Amino acid sequence: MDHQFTEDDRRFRQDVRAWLADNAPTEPRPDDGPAIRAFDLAWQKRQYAGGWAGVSWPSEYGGRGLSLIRQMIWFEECGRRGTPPLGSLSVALNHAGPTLIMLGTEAQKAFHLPRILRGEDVWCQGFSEPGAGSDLAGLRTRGVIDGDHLLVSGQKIWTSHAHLARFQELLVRTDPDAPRHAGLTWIICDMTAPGVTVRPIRTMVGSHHYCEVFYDNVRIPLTHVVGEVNGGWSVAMATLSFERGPGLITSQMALARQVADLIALAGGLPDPMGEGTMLQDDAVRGRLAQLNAEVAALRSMTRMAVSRGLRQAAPGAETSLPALYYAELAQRVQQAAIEVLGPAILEREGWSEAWTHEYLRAFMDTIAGGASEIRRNIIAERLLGLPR
Amino acid sequence: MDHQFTEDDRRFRQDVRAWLADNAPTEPRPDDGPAIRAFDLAWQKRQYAGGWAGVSWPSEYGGRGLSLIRQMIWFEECGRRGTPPLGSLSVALNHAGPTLIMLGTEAQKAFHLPRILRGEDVWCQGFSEPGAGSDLAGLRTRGVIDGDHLLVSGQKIWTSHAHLARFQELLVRTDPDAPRHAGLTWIICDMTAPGVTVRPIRTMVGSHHYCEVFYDNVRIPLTHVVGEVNGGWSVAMATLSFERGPGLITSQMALARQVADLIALAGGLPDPMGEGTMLQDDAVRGRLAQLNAEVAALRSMTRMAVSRGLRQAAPGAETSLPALYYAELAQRVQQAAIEVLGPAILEREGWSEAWTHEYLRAFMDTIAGGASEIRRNIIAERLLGLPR
Amino acid sequence: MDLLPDAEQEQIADSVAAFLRAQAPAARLLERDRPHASAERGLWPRYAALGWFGMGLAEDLGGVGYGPAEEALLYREIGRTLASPNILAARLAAEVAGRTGQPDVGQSLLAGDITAAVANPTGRCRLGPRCSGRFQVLDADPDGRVVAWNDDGVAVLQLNQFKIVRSIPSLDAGVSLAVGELEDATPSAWISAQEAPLPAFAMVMVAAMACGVAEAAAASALDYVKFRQQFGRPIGSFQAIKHHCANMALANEAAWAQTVMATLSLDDDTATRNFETAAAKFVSTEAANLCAALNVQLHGGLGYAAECDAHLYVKRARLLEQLGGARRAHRDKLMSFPMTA
Amino acid sequence: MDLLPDAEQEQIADSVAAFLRAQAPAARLLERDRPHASAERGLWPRYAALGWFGMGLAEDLGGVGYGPAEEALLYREIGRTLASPNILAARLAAEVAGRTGQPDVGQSLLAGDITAAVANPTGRCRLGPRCSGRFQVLDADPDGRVVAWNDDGVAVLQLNQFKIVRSIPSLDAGVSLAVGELEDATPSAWISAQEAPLPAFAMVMVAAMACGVAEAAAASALDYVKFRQQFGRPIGSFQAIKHHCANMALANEAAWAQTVMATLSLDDDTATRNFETAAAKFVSTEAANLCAALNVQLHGGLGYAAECDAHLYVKRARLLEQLGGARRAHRDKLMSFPMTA
Repeated sequence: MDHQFTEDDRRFRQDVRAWLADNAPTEPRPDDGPAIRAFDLAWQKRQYAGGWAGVSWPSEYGGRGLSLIRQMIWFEECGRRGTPPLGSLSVALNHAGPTLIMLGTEAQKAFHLPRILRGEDVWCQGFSEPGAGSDLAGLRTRGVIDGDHLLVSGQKIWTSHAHLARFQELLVRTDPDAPRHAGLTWIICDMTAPGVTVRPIRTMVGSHHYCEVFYDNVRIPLTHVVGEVNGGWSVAMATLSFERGPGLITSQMALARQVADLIALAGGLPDPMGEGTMLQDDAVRGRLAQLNAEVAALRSMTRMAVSRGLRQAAPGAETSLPALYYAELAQRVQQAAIEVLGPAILEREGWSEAWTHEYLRAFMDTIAGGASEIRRNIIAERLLGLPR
Repeated sequence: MDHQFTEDDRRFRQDVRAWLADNAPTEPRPDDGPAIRAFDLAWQKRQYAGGWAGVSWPSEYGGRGLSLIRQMIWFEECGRRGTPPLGSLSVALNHAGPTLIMLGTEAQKAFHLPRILRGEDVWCQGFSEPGAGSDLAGLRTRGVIDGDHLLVSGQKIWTSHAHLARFQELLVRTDPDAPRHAGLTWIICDMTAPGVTVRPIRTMVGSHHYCEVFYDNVRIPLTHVVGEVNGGWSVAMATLSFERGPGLITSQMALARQVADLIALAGGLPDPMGEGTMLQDDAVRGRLAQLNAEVAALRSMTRMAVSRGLRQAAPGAETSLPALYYAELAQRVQQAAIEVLGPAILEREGWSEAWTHEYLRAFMDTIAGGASEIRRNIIAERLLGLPR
Repeated sequence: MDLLPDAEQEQIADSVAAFLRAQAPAARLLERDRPHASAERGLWPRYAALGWFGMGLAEDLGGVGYGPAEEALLYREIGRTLASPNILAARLAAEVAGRTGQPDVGQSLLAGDITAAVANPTGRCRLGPRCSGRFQVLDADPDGRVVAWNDDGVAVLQLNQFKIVRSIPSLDAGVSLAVGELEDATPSAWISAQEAPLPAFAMVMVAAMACGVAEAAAASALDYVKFRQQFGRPIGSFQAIKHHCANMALANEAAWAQTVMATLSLDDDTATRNFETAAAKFVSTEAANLCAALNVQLHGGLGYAAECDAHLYVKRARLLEQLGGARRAHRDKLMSFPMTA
Repeated sequence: MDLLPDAEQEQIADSVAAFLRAQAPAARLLERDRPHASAERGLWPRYAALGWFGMGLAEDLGGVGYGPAEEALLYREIGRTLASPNILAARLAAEVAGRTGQPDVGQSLLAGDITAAVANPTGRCRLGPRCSGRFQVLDADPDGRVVAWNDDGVAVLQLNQFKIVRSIPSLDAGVSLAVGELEDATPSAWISAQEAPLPAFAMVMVAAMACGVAEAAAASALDYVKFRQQFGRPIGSFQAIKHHCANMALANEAAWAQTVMATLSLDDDTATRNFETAAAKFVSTEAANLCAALNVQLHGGLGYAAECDAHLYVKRARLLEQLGGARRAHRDKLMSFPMTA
């Protein structure tokens, strides 16, 4: 047990910090539309040019080939600096990339990994369907083998950034007669292929985050299958477990920053009920103290996860723990923000808009990537061994 | 909609209040053992002698034959005065009495109701078994018809006050071949009958509240069956619904008093962290304000239940709402008490002991009479119509 | 003592509900990015024709002569379909006008000829014969009245008395938001809380609206979980979902029961009235926030979409929570439970 | 950076766990109404023989020379079987004796020849070269030392320096409680927090004990729900029960991860150390209270019985929560998260 970093790791952190000081974007990230893609890819390109893309990705595909700890340090420093979120590159960097590294063919890796690291492609994840959300194995989008292609027809929904994406992790049913979890295939879909139609959906925040995607006899070469045909379930499970990996660190750091910002805000806001500031209200103070303890615990949980990751080939069910803790803590932080802001939470302009935006956005945290109810089932069944 | 009482009701309340001022016990209620029974029965006898026993019970059996509103007023004034809890008479007054009034034979009513009101008998409830707690319909204590008697063998557990009781509401399986909920019979068991053995169990509070009861070929006359042989499930459901009726008012009033006491206590306790009192801590103050709002809401919920009771022949699934709200609110009040008391919660002597005692006792509230999980199932399925 | 509505009261609630479901269902707010003030405005003469603005006013003030009980039933329905909180402003302004010798103004308000808007203080404010502070005005109408209240009383003003009025995008797009400041402005009418307990009345009617929001969100969630299938069965058959629904029912029973008690306590002494109404505001806005959030959660990805009405309840619940001050503002009123008999 | 124990550390934890499971299982506390102080006392020479009191002390102080990491693993196991919190008192007293030039006393403490007891302040207290305040002494031994600490430092005293010492029935019957007062008493030894960060050390070891309590309670609940049948299947197959168990696992992961971070931060700067240890105390005692209460709830009627060990965890969790001050006491330390790298 040791929380210190090696001398080399510390030097690495200093290097990261210095580079970010000079290179992190200072212009605000756009809120909606294709400008998001341009912004996110430009920032990724800059990282690649600086030699910081894919810290723990294999060097033969453009990564740095460094340890998980260095990857963590990179994300921590990004979080500390307040660099933009992974945003539309989250699927590429946190899901697709790690999945291909572990399970992709040589050709898939050679083609996609450098493109991802160089900031050329946005990816999206085609898992959920209108009838298959929490029950992912109930999906019905069909893939029929036709020579050396798969012919895909059906519909996906709640597909984040599909309207911005060039490629998609697409999960389809290739054997309708097999049991639910069997008969699925994970394939890379080119979103520009004929037959793909994307309809962006506006969210409760007011911007466009996710989409419906329709497939009308879309032809995808079988060489784009990752893993085996009909072996897609285990590939998808690997993909989802990566989602709960180091990518959480940027969210965790952002949350810690939010609590710090809230404390600073409360220290400056006059208390309409009393003489002092909001922070002088013991109830506000106690609540923010508690949230600070909890964001610290979340940070410790992600470091515990990295510590486990150093000994494991693939992430296990424990990765659901920090993911669930983060999601619910993020919502508790928003509750506290509302208590501090008071009526200002109603105003979507000026300094309060960022809080209102985040309040609304955080509703997604307990839904996307596995509803909290499903995450609790996973913890109970896979981690604790309770009967189904 | 009217929250006022009639002139007659108000006069009734004044009479109750005046009588309680002169007659409510001032000596402390004993904590354990047979002294509890003596105390509870003596207080009930005094009520009967004063003409206050069974306010809403039929007058032909010694009650006053008044409305549910008057019964509520009686309990409210008892709560306001801080009279002792129903204690060992709770089953007799809240479960057995109402069940007999609704479903008992003339002979059963004529024998038992006056005895209950006169303070002659303690009753207990023989429902739960080692293998049948939340799953009440899974009980296995057998009742075999032998001429004009039932021969009962088996075991009950968590039977409150069985060691003090003369009679028991006993639920047994009389048809082992019938489906789970059929084949049960509700019968009045004389606890002094040969073959009944009682083992008191100490609780986490440190005193004896409930017992194991063993039945070895206990002969009970069939005339003691309430309802029909093999019709015991519906009788038991009626019994349990009464549990959530006006008897809750005394608990609700006691809880309101606890919050008031806690506010007074916090107003006098110096804050070890600051200059003022604990009540000057906004966090403590805010929490107590919230609890006061919630005990007020609980009071309103019981009045809503009485309002429904005025229009219904038998209580419905809504009665689970105030019962569950009470149980969880009681535990929240204890949490707040611990925050106010600090280390004093560890001392089971002097002024803090009542709080420590109540903290431990309140663990029972979400278990006995239906665990919170089961109560939520009942609300979801019977009140909201969700599928089983 | 009977907290349930009688037959006449049930009929009032039913007819209000039927009108709002047909004319102003919650889903009307889905079609727009910013509210169509004119569409909402178009409903005012119809509200007036139904007697809503004067429902609880005495007949000598031009009202219908019902009391707070009937009005609580009205505002609960208003909450349920997310109808305008400004209905309450008009009702308050009408009473203030009537009581301050401005019967013509009162009559115009009751008839829906002029509107009134809620002005919610955003920080420390002073209301009285002179008014100061920063306010959020809901769906401000330059020709209408503006109504502000706090614990001291109710002031009726004109929009042009507010300085630096500007429109701001609103969390709850179902109402538009204009922010303005009063600097020592003289209201066209003012009634102190001692003269008439209108601030407590306003608080409990906000609570009633919150009950309506809570119940509508819970009903929406319940409908959905009975219908939505996953793993081959309705998700409402899963125990975690059942318990969420039970929690909503529990919160809503507490909220409505307490709101009724508070409504009926408006005639009681000041301490009782202040306690009961603050308790109602607290439990009902907690219920509204809980049910609205669970309704989003239970709808899953759909619940997060603007095209689903789930978010409308989330936003309205927050608006109502902030009207007249959130929980911190009423802490002191709740320190002593009078346990009325 | 590695928050998991290495092989040697795992071996230490395993051997401590094996010893405590055999010699001092939690269930030993079931057999008595009041604790058998002599039975607990009888274990001290064995703890000493295993090197527990000196595990983290430097070798020049007579210790084994391990560090806080190994000790956190030790105290977690101590918490798991509800072994005496006074082990921590002896360890603190031994370090104070060693650092203040009393090697003989230190040696006797390390050998278990004399015991030490925790003295927990119940209100405002002053600790330093002169000590005042009211204290709860755990399992007081007239021949042993008494150790009190607060944010200022650690004081070692004798029981006879406390005035009006009397025994009081304890919420946690696993330890006896004596209440006494100090009036300007001179401790036999005193070390300020500036000289050595022992108060932070004590806080994090209390947190480690709380982690042990939490994990033992959760494990007990998990075993029970896998075994207990209702409605024809193990109750652990019901989703509400599953989610309770998941909540325990979640709280415990947060508690232990943060306790490890806090343990390792003891060498960091003061602000970091104070923040991390206060956070560990908070999340670990929350976890202990949650798991202990859920363990009772999931055991149903049995959980409420004195003969079931579920209540033991409830009571120990509260004791640990109060040691060194509950959440309010550490609010200010938590206002700034240093985000150490």
